[in-house]
Amino acid sequence: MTTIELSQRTITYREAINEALDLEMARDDRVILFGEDVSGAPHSEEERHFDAWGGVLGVTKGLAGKHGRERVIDTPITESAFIGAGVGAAATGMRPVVELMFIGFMGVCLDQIINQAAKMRYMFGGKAKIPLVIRTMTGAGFRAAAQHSDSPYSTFCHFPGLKVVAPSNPADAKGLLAAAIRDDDPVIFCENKVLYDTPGPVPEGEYVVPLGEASVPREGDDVTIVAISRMVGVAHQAADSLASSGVNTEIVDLRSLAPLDTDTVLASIRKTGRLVVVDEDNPRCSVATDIAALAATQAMEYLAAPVKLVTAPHTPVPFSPVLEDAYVPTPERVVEAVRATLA
Amino acid sequence: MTTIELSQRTITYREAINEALDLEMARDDRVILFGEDVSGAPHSEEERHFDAWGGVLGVTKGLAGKHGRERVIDTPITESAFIGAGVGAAATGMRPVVELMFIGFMGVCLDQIINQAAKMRYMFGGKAKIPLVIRTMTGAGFRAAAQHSDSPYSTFCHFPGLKVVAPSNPADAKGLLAAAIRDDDPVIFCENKVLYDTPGPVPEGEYVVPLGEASVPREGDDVTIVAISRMVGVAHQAADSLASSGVNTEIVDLRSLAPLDTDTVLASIRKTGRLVVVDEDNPRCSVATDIAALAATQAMEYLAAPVKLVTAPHTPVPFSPVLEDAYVPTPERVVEAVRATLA
Amino acid sequence: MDMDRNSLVEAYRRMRTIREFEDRLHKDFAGGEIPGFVHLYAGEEAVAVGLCSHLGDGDFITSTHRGHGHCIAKGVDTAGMMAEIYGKAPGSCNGKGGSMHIADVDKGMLGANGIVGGGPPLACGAALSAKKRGTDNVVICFFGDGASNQGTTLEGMNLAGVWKLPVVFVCENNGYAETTSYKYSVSGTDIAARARGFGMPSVAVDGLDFFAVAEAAGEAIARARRGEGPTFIEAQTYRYYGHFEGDSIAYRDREEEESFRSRDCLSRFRQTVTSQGLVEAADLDAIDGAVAAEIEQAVTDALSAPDPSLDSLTTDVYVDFPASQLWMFQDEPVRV
Amino acid sequence: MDMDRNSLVEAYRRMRTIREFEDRLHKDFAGGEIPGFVHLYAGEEAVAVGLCSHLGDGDFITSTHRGHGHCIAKGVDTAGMMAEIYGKAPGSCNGKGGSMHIADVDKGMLGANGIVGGGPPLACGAALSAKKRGTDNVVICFFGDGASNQGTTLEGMNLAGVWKLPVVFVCENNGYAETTSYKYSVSGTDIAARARGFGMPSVAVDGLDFFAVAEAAGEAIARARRGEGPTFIEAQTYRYYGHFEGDSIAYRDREEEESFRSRDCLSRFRQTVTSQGLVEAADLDAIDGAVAAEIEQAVTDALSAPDPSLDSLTTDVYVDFPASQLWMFQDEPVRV
Ligand SMILES: Cc1ncc(C[n+]2csc(CCOP(=O)(O)OP(=O)(O)O)c2C)c(N)n1
Ligand SMILES: Cc1ncc(C[n+]2csc(CCOP(=O)(O)OP(=O)(O)O)c2C)c(N)n1
Ligand SMILES: [Mg+2]
Ligand SMILES: [Mg+2]
Repeated sequence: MTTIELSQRTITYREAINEALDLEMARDDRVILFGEDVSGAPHSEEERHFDAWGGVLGVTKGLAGKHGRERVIDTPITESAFIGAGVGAAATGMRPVVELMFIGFMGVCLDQIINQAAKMRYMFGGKAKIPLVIRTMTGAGFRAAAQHSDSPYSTFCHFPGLKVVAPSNPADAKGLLAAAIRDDDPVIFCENKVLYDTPGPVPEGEYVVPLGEASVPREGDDVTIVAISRMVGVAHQAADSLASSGVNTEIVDLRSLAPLDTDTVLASIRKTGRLVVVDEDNPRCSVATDIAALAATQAMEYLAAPVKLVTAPHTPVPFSPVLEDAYVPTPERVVEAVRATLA
Repeated sequence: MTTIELSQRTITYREAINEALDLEMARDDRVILFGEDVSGAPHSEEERHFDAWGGVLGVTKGLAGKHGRERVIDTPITESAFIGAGVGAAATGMRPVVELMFIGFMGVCLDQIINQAAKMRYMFGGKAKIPLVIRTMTGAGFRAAAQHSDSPYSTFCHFPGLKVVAPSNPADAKGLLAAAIRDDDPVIFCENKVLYDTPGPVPEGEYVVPLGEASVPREGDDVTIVAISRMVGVAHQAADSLASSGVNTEIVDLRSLAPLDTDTVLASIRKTGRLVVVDEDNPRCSVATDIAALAATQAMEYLAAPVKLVTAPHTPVPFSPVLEDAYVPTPERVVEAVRATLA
Repeated sequence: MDMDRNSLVEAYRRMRTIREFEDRLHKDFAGGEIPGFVHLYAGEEAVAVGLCSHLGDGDFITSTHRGHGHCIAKGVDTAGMMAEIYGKAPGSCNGKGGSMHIADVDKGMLGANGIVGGGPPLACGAALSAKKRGTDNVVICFFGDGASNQGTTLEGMNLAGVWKLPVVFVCENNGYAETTSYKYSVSGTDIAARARGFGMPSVAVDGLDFFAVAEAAGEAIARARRGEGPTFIEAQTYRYYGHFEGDSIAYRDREEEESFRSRDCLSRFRQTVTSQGLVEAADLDAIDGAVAAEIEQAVTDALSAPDPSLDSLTTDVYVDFPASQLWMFQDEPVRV
Repeated sequence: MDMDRNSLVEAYRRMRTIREFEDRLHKDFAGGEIPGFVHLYAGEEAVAVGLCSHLGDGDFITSTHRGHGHCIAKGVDTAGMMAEIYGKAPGSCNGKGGSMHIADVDKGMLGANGIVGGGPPLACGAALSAKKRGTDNVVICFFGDGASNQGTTLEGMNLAGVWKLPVVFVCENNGYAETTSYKYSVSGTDIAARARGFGMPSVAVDGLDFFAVAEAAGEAIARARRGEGPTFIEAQTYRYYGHFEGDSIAYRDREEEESFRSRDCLSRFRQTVTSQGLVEAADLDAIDGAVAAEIEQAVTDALSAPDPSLDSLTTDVYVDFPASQLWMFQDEPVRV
């Protein structure tokens, strides 16, 4: 019989994010939150309309009730203006958490992220800091088609000045979001929408997972699988099935995509000599090719087999469920890739 | 005594681009050109104001005179609207060539490129085509600071549906631009502004360099340098200096960044067993890491030494000339990297 | 209104088709049959049809995430649409686009669009194309009250003005963007006035009144065809269902919905044409029956239609691209 | 105008400093001394100073590529600015930003900006911050006639209206965006009217008349400080030099320039204050001399200042980041 410890109570990924926001807002009144419908019904003073949505998938629900509409602020559909407002507020003493509903909407506001938030500190000779968090949703599998399902976090990783994180489970979601909010640099916080309902043990109270540190949720010495966000779960499924045929898989969950925990990745590659990278983002100029490049430049002599990538194809995300399921990397594809490195 | 053949007359990179536009406009009246000040003084009917600029660095100068303001059209500063107009016009029977002045401005219009131009064909089940060319300037070295000097073509390579080219010399500039205009897919055409005054032999009349084919401007069997755009020149300088100590360098000029000519790259790696990639873009999630990933996944067994990358640092482009010169990869850094692969 | 009987019948048929299509989706979504985000147009039919009844296949429209009504109004085949919404091979986009991306370029329908404000720049381009190709075709650019705040929309209005493009901007002010009233999101709250700041004629009409919409549309379209540039129409309307299916609609009141439903565009149209003796009620009833059968058939066919082949995952990305690079850096998965 | 003598003297000193600074850059650029793109503000001084004379260090401004005038008006040190333009270590941004990115956050100057339309969203943010921090500080958002067409600018106006932010939007209509007259680029040609479409008070003033600008500014800023939201000011002005240094200015006529120069803001200011006996001509002359000496010194110092150290290439990217990843995938170059 198992007893659930209080410190290990189980909540969902969605709840973990909500909790981190709640705690950080309570801790620091410079933290404010804004985005489209993050509370809901901003036009109405009626109680029955209050907090009508809490974001399109309910992640920020309840925060306006706890912290007031003065700190949980709905916006018009005007991403350039309000994400830029996040930058301007961050540069002048606030610590805003703004929501870019889906990461695929980056194109309507990218300038404020890559040319303002990311470059200001450098262009100003270090005389500015931008403690801004941009929360956004990634991930295919929601039947939401090409513009609402892709995961181009690689674009953010490309631009110096940004940090990028992508938690794979509720505890990391809570801890990394707290770290992102406390960080003095702009952080893109990528929530995988397919994980929102996933439960997991999450420490209560303040909990911080440092940026830039990968985790190794499964140790093994035959092969290293480096995975991101929802693909960590896919890696576990693959590892389970490989275990039954005696293959010991080590899984590295990157967690932070920028900065990368190169030490953990390289140590694992040096240990296992075999590398498979699993990423649901498109393959060109991606975090997946970065990991392969890391191996090729810094661990080649340890590699016993060619590196294997398992990613989405170089296509937009299709709508049809059968196609979308074929788009996202599967445990079967990962198993095959691992087997190829062992051949 | 040398005679210059007519077919090999020498013109600059700028003139080569202008010539390609001129020829393609003459050839196909669906080709139209628009962007900010691509002709100049659009408010005036006075002859003395006509064609006042021809683009900020004079690349399109004269085209309005030849083809009329009906086809060379100035725009307000409104990149989302006019690049999106390029997409809409391309989807409905025209073949527009639009100018995004500097590639660093992608952030104010990216949605129309990545979510509309790039995805339309796929989302519509193949029932649309978008024969659009977006001309844009890349390249550091112009003392133009962080927002006007970076080269994030990798972002465009990342998104399925786009093609990306980056010519390194006048002949390729002419031939690739002609190919881009004739192509039925959206193409991002990256002009390196530091090369505009560079002269080179360019065939007269119609001249097409197919997309997706790298060139090998220098053959050698000791080491492969894969380079892009202005870095091809840097690679040549490095190769010259290496030659004096007996190292035979092969240079692969990618020319097309998407699609990549993987065959040519892999053949060269297999031949030399050593790979150095030179790219002035930032390193994370870049074409440079893609080439390293290509080697790690498909040519590892041929590599006699770890892959070496020589790129810009993970920083914005600094203004100060001394810093900017330290930012851009130099022949010295390339030589060092090559020597490391030979050590 | 100078519409003949045939046009009136056709307009009714299209409005009725939209209503039937959307009501059916509402029902079937609740039944768990339909994947993804589905945004219904029910309630707003008079806007799409009032505009599109003036158009031919050579004219274009751009649309939004709430695109079914625009598609039907522009003549896109409902069987293909239904199959698309179910993600099936015979869908308008072969199942690759889904509800948010239904398109039919040959019919002049440039796609529903998942990006708020995605359409106006495209509309400018199609209009530029119409002009450069020497036609008198026009483009209708549909967007919402929420979208009227998006930079791309505002830029599009300015560009259309500068280039004197044959575009009619139609803001479907259905009161809300998701949960947010335009009274909050639109600074100044007067959307039509905003367009005047871009130097174009601008008018607000009762979007529940087909005839009011069609009249404003007729003038704007004629102006565009004459080469006199863009016009803005704010059509005040309402969506009967939630923002998308599954929305609990906690941000507005039932009474508000009732007050709009009591002015339902279809009932009013029927009332007007029958009371004026323009069309017989029996003829409209016949249309109702035919449309119901058409949609029933579309659902039946969609349900039994085949899924897209797995090969189609990597087709239609480009016109021309090396197949091997669609699975770049990896082995193409083996399908079993 | 209710400005006291000290304020008038200070306003003159700042305008004069801008003029001297820009004229000097014009000369030295022609001499080939100055790297990069340099956009001069000469001619427009009354706008920046007319606005900023109402501000304290706790108030913010956002700027443009043509930012020198805004910087000086907001009190940024000219020696640091000059060194920055030369890319030297003691520059305001340690040589990393250059002319297009001069900033001084402590002085409330949020940076020149190389992106047309980059400033308005930032201005909304600084204003939100001022509000949330419980201050009565305001933000002045400067931008050009060309920028008035950019989506980000238009979005910023709407957001400021919705959130009732203490922002004053100042469109410096100097007639041109590069080669393009606002008569072409601004549909409807009335920029101030456009702002009214966002529900905010909007006024056009003679931007060559310091007193007209300062008066409109005073009202707008007071309104913002009272928490009544944004105001729009279109200041009609002119740039004396080309779009950037090196521009042959083939798109406008010498006579047009002369007609603006004949109404020069500095001469008019001098004329007004001396004729009304508010300040003595001799005092203004003394300022002219002092300013000339200050700029001369700034140039001398900039020329002899050290370059930034090569190590600074990779500092200031982040507050906190692993140093090794600033040369990711490669060896850090050996400097000799
Ligand atoms: C750029 C962008 N931002 C946000 C969204 C999310 N979103 C989808 S529809 C919608 C509301 C649109 O409101 P409106 O324009 O009034 O159209 P309606 O839904 O009322 O028809 C929002 C915010 C989006 N799809 N694209
Ligand atoms: C997004 C973007 N587009 C284009 C440019 C190139 N550009 C720099 S300044 C300028 C003209 C700006 O005109 P205006 O806003 O009137 O300001 P002015 O130069 O007259 O002060 C242009 C087109 C840019 N820097 N950023
Ligand atoms: Mg709406
Ligand atoms: Mg101007």
